[in-house]
Parts: sequence; structure tokens; C-alpha cells
Amino acid sequence: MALNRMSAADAVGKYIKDGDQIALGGFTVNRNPMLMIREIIRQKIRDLYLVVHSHGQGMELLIGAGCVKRVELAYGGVARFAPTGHRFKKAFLDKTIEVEDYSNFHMTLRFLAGAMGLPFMATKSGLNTDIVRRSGFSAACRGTDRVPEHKLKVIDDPLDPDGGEVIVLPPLKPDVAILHAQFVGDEGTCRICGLTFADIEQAKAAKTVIVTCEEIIPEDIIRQEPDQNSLPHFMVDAVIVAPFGAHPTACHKFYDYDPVHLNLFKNMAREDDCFADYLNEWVYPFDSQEAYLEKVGIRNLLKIKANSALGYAPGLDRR
Amino acid sequence: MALNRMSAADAVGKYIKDGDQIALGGFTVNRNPMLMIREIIRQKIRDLYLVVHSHGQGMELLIGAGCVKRVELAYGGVARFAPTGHRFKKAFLDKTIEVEDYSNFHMTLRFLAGAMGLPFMATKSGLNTDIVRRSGFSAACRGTDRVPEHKLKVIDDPLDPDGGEVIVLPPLKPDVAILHAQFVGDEGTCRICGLTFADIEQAKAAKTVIVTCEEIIPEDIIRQEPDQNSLPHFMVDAVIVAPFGAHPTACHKFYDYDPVHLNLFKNMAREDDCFADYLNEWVYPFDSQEAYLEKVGIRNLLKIKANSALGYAPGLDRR
Amino acid sequence: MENYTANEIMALSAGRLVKNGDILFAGTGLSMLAATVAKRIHAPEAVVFFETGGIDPSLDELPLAVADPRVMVGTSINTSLVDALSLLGHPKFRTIAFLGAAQIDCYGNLNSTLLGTYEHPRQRFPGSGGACDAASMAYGVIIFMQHQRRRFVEKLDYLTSPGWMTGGDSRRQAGFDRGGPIAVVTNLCVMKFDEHTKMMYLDEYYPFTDPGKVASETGFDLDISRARMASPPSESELATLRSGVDPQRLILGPMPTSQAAADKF
Amino acid sequence: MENYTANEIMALSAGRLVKNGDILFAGTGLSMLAATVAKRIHAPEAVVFFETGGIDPSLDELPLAVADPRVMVGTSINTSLVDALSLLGHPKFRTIAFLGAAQIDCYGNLNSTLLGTYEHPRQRFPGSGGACDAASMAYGVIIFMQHQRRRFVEKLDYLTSPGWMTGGDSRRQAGFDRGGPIAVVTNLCVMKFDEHTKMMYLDEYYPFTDPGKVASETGFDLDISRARMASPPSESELATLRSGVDPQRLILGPMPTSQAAADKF
Repeated sequence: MALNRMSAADAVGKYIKDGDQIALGGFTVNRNPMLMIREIIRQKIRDLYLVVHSHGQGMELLIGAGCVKRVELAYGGVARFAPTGHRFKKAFLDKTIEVEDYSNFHMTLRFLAGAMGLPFMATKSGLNTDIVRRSGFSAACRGTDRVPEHKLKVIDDPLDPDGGEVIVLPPLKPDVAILHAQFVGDEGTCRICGLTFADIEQAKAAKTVIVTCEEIIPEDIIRQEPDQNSLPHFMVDAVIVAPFGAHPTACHKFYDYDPVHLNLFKNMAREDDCFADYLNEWVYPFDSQEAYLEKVGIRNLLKIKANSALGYAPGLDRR
Repeated sequence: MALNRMSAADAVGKYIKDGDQIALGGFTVNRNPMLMIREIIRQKIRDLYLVVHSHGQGMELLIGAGCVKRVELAYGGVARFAPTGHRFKKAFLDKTIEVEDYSNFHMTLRFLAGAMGLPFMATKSGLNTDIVRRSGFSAACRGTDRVPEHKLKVIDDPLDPDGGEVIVLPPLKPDVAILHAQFVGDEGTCRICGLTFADIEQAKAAKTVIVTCEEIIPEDIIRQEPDQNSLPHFMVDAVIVAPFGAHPTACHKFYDYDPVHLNLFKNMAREDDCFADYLNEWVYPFDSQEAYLEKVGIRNLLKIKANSALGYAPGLDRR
Repeated sequence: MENYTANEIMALSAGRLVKNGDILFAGTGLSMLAATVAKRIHAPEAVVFFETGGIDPSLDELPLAVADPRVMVGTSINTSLVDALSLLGHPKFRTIAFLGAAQIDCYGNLNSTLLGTYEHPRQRFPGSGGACDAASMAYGVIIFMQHQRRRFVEKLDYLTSPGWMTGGDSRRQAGFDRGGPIAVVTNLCVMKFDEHTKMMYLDEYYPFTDPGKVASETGFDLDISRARMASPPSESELATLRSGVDPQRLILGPMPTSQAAADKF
Repeated sequence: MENYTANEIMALSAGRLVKNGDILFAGTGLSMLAATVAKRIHAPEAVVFFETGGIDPSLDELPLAVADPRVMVGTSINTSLVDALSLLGHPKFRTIAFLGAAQIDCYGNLNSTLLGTYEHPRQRFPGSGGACDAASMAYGVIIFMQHQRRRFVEKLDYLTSPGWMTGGDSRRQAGFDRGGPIAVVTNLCVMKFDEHTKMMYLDEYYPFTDPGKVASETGFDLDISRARMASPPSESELATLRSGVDPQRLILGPMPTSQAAADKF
């Protein structure tokens, strides 16, 4: 099967529209699809509806750049670099975005339901919490624009008379899933190394799957170890070659997260002015990944380059 | 963590009791945990309650030897060697076993619910079929002896007003899951190569997990590629080293299924007398895997030995 | 007098129904031949997958079981039952499932479970396996049957796998938002389903038989008014099937003899 | 005058609550130190896992995030969020989760979502992440808090993660068949929950503070009648923590100074 290989610019142009519901791959400081995220910002896509579990540098950037209208999430932060994402917090408090809170289990079960074609998922996790009792989305938007009719419902266990109450959660079927992988075969087979987070479920649940990758490798090579592969070739709609495509977040076996850049971002994300400077300095000017990486600089890239045996950069100054 | 390594005889003695609900790993002619199954028969365990998706040589043997009282399954056969298992068919028609029919998706969803601690799973697969409308288990046994109160229920989608009816399925939490893997690390980490069927879900759902394996390898070696591993070390309760432990079914990368033996079995499984001969010839006499393999013979084992590049025995006469 | 067998024309007839890019849920036997020959002839980007979890194996040797280690080699991904069965219903893909059964009714509903009842069983078959799931969730289903009156019945003893249910719009009303049988391929003919009533009708009969024979082997009233004779397999189709797909004739069985080999079916 | 910091005694106090064989759901920060030091001192068969899917990594370097690539190395298995979160509730295992929060009430219920309401928010925190799931499904929960009145509140602005709910039997009645907070470890003390009322009480205060100070920093009535002074960390505990667990002091922060370093907390 021919690989549908294209540039990030073309992928955004072809597949991402204002108002789309987007599932972002990765987790806080790991494998965020940053090249695609910067390109979405450059093309000034608006009103995105993000569905994520724990994001993350990519979500911070998208929210900060004004691309986002609505978010369903479990966690909005960049780990130690911003335990609560500055742009996320500000947008929430200023009400420039609508936020619906779930737990990580809820969100991953919802992606799993979408991936498996199940009508809903049931769990007891979160019973009697405010995650169940309160809703961040307005009642008016329920049932419109891909917003599920119900955030969730609490019902009696229909099978077990002693089962008590359970939470049922609606499936997620995003318009687009964007993820960053280490390898894609030249017919599209996708391999994520290390933890997959919920990337695989998100991709299977989505109508369109866009994968950026460190390397494209021959399909017959990637098929020599099919136990290691993450998505079959026909599920990947577009592939973008993106070396260091997750920078400043990590990509196991290729590079670590970039503490220098994440600290710089943290400081610039606090205030609106500074954040505008960040976009002008780090996002808008670059029409290619190569140009962006020149700005990052070879010295920084060498610092975060992963040790082949360990998959991260040992001894990296992470303060 | 110290590996709880033991003989098959000790594993049956310690972990398997009359009446237990057992999930068998493997699928028709692949990775059936045959050493353990022969040992269960040798120790004359009775009234087992098998929960399987598509079994298989192992189930045939257990039913034929009179160890089984009750089965929940989706498929009872040995692929081309017995599209319907002879012993399964006879026991069903003679009513020496009770059988409840589900689909493969139903059974795997039920294992998945057990593995994930979910109260139930919902699907539309099978709506309005006799899988939903009829029950093979007597009403009297429902709610007793681990038999779920309801085979399943059809309810209205609680979240989507246009969702129509859905089937909700009770989780499976077997007493014991028995599976055969290629590798176990010497602290217990388990690696299945090739297709995992529902073995991983079955193990996670079970109270006790018994793994037979081709090889025990150093834990630090098996942990060099943790993306490939199937179960964490602490989930494995007992490990039995069993070279050719799935014979006459296949074990990817080690050996193919044994067409000579499966044809011999097929012919001997048709009639009660012949089947008794099979047990006397192939099951009861052997108190070790080595003794059984001597009986199989080195010539047959060489024929089915897997080619290292392909994982099966190319050119094997499979008629 | 035919230079092909019934198995051969069955595999090729089913193969002709495959479109390029289809995601094919194959069992073993003829369905694998049909899928493979379609890929080699006109649908190179069709993907074959198995309910056991093997997705797009190289199939250098024919698997004899869906759990054959041959379905795990050269695959795009080796996964699990639950993943493979979930793929069946994926709305992005035209998933086509090949199924067989012990009984079929005029709406393409299938029985692969039992004859009689649980209380008074007369015969036992293996059960659904993934068939009920494929019939419920796939984009379409192609059914292989041996054409015998006792198999083509007025009323199933047990409805294992949903076809067009009771015809008309009943499948959708039963809760299935897509799917349903596309064709029934037997050792005598190819049958399809009326667009409105969803009742089976004879579409093409093989050159070595005739509509009357087909009707007489069918246990319910069969519309034969639209029947045409099937075009026989071409030399190149036969060559691909025989030398490229099943050279050992593991599934095809014996070559046609100087007698019309197909007569024996 | 103490030769240890508040962070050090917090990590060691929490570590002492770990039993050998526990399956530890760790976040980053102090919880990872607590888990790791327990493994090195008295619970060698305890397993550390992360909600991201890394199960029992070698932790040669301390991860600074649960998605740090350092949680993917030397693991028994690398898996996914949904697998790791499912493990939390596995009835076979004594899973112990370490959690933190912005607010806690006297029953150990936690808020890590917001202050105010969705309509009128005053502050935003990251949200549940896996905390609600851990608090719902784990065998037990150990909570880390900075001890401040504004964090120990009469009433949470938002109940993110269920503790003992409204005390007594209410957690079980809410639908949780196990779990609940075991202890709250702060920079001043270790608090536990009354067996019957499930209300928080002061169990051990650190040598550099006293029950009165603890009570004054707590925004609800706290039972201090059962309070004992904690035994200070031993030399060998401190040595293991400092040289074996966090030699770079990435999480521990500055060494104690000649002043009683802990005073600053």
C-alpha cells in the first residue's frame, strides 16, 4: 500500500478544520506531536475541541495560541515544569475555553469504547465525586457539535443485584487523532517504542489518524517483529517525517525532554505578553522542522540525545 | 522476586480443585497448555467449569476425560482436525456437560471486564440472536457456583437516546488461568510471542495464574525489551518449565502443530472406547514431560520444529 | 467436462466480490483462498485479517486454522482477539467477513450452534466463534455453503449469526447500523439478496448446473427469475489460484479429472 | 538543629507505611522517594508502577514525571494507561497509591481540580489525572500534603478523589468495596483515620514541631489526643535516601543547614 506521506503544512490543510474534535497523543512531557501542533497554530485553526487524558506541553501551546474552544480532559499540566499548565489555567479562569473534567481512567475507557465500537463503558471509579456531580460544559452545548448528550450517567448495575451504582461513560470518536511515533513502515505500519499511553486507543477511535515519526523504515523490516507494532498500516491516514518531532517533549530511544526549553516555556507562559513573544520566537517563524531545530540548536539537541542502551539522556541537567 | 517454580503435578495439587472455574489459554491448535491439562486428568480433577473463547485440543481432552461439568464458550473445535470437537459434541448431546454459548467478542469482552475490574461490558454484537434469547445452563444453577446471575441482559442504551438496545455482559473472574508462554523471566515476567489471543486478559482476570513455558530466561534479559512482555512478574503465581508444553498444538517460534498427532487424536476421539485407549496411551502413563516427549518421539518433534526465521515448520505435511 | 472444480469456481466467485482496499475477515478453507486470489488478481490493497489477531500476514504458506502460526508471520501487527474483533465494526473500513454455517435461511441468517434445542439437542456444531460478531458488525458478509436442502432451511434451529433478520428493514430495527449478507456462494451457484425484501435469489449458476437443480437443493422457495449462467473461470484466474495460492491443493482438493470433476458435488 | 529536612522525614515516614510485596502507584516527587526508599530498606519485593504504564522500572535515575522516559527502562512490562489504571483495582494485590492535592478534608477526600465553581472559578489545578481512580480503586492511599490551613479545609470546593466520604461506613455505601486513605504525611506530621468515624487524627508529629502547631495549621478540628512524637530518621535511613535514592537531590532539595533546616517549612 502506498504511504500517504506529506508535510505537516499539507496535513493540517487537508485534515484539520476549525471546530474539529482532536485527540492529542503523548502524556505531559512525552511524545507530544509538537511539529503538528506548531503547524496548527501557524495555520490559525480555531475552535478546536480537544479530548485528552493528561496533557501536556502540546495542549498548553494550542490553548495559549487561541486555537481551542473546548477541552475534555483529566489533567492539564506539564509535570514538574508546570504542575498546572499556565495557559490552561488562565484560559479556564478567563473562560476563554470550556473544560469538562474526567479522570484518566474515564478518558481512557472512553477512547477504548470508541476504539472498540462499544456503546459505552462502565466503571465505579469516581462514584459520588464532583466529577460525577458537576459539569463544566454548559447545558446548552450538550448534544451539539460532538458534545455528548450526557457527560456520564450513574445507573444501577443491570446484571448484579448487589452491584450497586455504576458510572456509564460515552465513547469518544474524535475527528482526528494526532500522534508521534518512533517508526513508520513505508506502507504505514506504525511502531511506538516504550509506553503507548492511550495513543493506540485514540488512533483506533478516530476518523482520521495523522502520525508524525522520527523515521520511516522499510515495511519488510518493521514487519519482521510484528509483535512490537502499534497500528496496522491501513489505519494511518497521513505520515509526516519529523525528526525531533516531539521536541521539547521526549521520545523514548531518540531523545529526552528538553529541560532548558521547558523551563524557558514555563517562564514565558505565565504572562500573555511573554507568551506572545514565545509564539513569535518559537512557532510562527518556522516553515520547516529543520528551521525550528536550527533555532533549538545542535548543542541543545546533543544534550538531550538518548543513550542507545537507556533510551533517555543519562546525567542530563533536569533542574 | 523469587520465582515460584514447580512441577505440573505440584501446580495441580496446590492450585486446582474440583469445581474450579478455569480459563484455558490458547486457541484451537495453538498454545494450549497441554502439559497442565494432561496433569489435571492424571490427578482426576472433577467438575471443572471451563471458560474459554475458542477451544481447542485442551478442552477436548479435559471433557473427554470427564473432568468438566460446565463450559462457557464461543467455539468448541480443533480447526480442520475436528471442526466440531468430537468429545465436546458427544458430551453436549449426552448432557454430561452443561454448555452456555456466547460469541468470541462476548467472551473476550467478559475476560476484559474481569481484567479491568469493570462491572460489565456492553456491545451490540449478537442482538436478536439465539445467543441472547436462549440459555444452555439450567435456571437452577444461575447465581450459584460462580455461574453469573444472568447470562447477559438487553437494555436500552442509557446514554444515547438514539442508541437503541445493547447487550450487557457479566465479567469473568476465573479461579485459575492456565497459559503456555514462550518465555518467563526468572523473577516471573512473562512473554508470549506472536498472537496472544485472550491469554493476557484471562490471566489478569483470574485469581491464580499458572504459566507453563518453553524456557526460563534471566530476568534482566527479558527486561531489556519490556515492550514485548505480556504479564508483569508479580502476576504469575506458578511457573512450570515445559519444553514442547503445548504439543500437539503449536507454539510460535518453537514448534508447529503436530498433524500426525492431531489426526491420530481425531480418529481416537470419535468413539468412547478408542478415546479411553488414547488416555491410557498418551496421558496416564507419563509422570514427566520428558517421558511424554519420548513417546512422541524425536522424529516427530524434529518434523514440527519451527524454522527460526518463520516461526513455523515450512513444508510440514499438514494433511 | 469442466476444466475446474467446484471448489475452484467457489473461491474465484467469492474473490470477484472483493473490492480493492477491502479489509477481509477470513476464516480458513475457501474464504482464505477467495481473499488471497482476489488480492493477487484485482484487489492488491485488500487486507486479510484473522479473528485471532493476525493482521495482513504474508501467507507464504496457507494457514489451516485461524490460530495457525502462519497467520502470525509477516503481519503488519500481531494483536489479540479483542482487537481483531473490534476491527470488524470499525466504521472507517469496508470490512468483509467470510462465513460458513450448518444452516442458512432465506434472509441469510446462520446457524452454527446446534440442531434441536439445548433441552433436546439433535446435533452440535462448534458454535459462533467470531461469526456472530462478524455478522453483527462487519460492513458486509459473504457466506460459503454446501448446497443441500437440509442446510437451506425455512427456519433455523438456532440463530447464531444475524443476516437480514426477517427481511426488509428488520436488520436495522434490530439494532445493526450496517452490514448484512452480500452473497451466498455455494458449490452450485452465487445467490444475492433482494434490495427491498432482503430475500435470497439466484444470481448466477455455475455452467455445470442449472436453476432447477439449485431450486431443488434449496429448502425454501428461491427466486430463480433473475438467474444468469456464471462465466467460467478464466485460464489466468485458475493459474493464479492453482500455482500462486494453493499449490499443494491443501484446501482446493483434487484437480478436475477428465470427467466433469464438478459433478461429484 | 535537626540533621534532616522536612522532605526527608516525609519520604521516610511514608516509606515506613509500605509493606513488602505492596504494589505502589507512585506519582513523582516525594511519593517516588518514599516508594524507592521503602524498597531499598525493608520492602525489597514492593513494586513501583506508574499510571502511564511503566511497571517496576529500574529507576537508575529518578523520573521527574510519570511520563518520563526513565519509567520505561528496566521495567517488567511497558504497557498503557488503561492497563496501569486497571491494575489499581486488582483484587489480588495490595495496591497503595501515593496522592497529593490542593485541598483535603477531615475524611481524606481530595480536591485537585478547582477553587470556586465552574461558573465562578477562583483557581484552577491540573485535575484528577489518575488520582480519582487511585482513590476509588486502590487498596489504600497515602496522601502527601503541605500543612497549611487553606489546604486542610472544612469543606472542599470540589471533591476530585474519594476518601472516607462522610465517614463511618459511607465510603462502602458510596459503592467502593475497598480502599480509603491510610495516612496523610505532611511537612509537620503523620495523620491517620479513626477506625470507626474515619476522621483524621494526629498520629505522629515530627520532633521539630508539636501538636499545637499542627492543630493551628489545620482548618478543621483535629483530634490530637493520640499524638506521639515520631522517631527521627536513623542515620542508615538517611544514608539510603540521600546516596541511594536521590543523590542529585532533585526532589529532596537542599541539604539541612546548621540551622534547623526543617524550620523553613
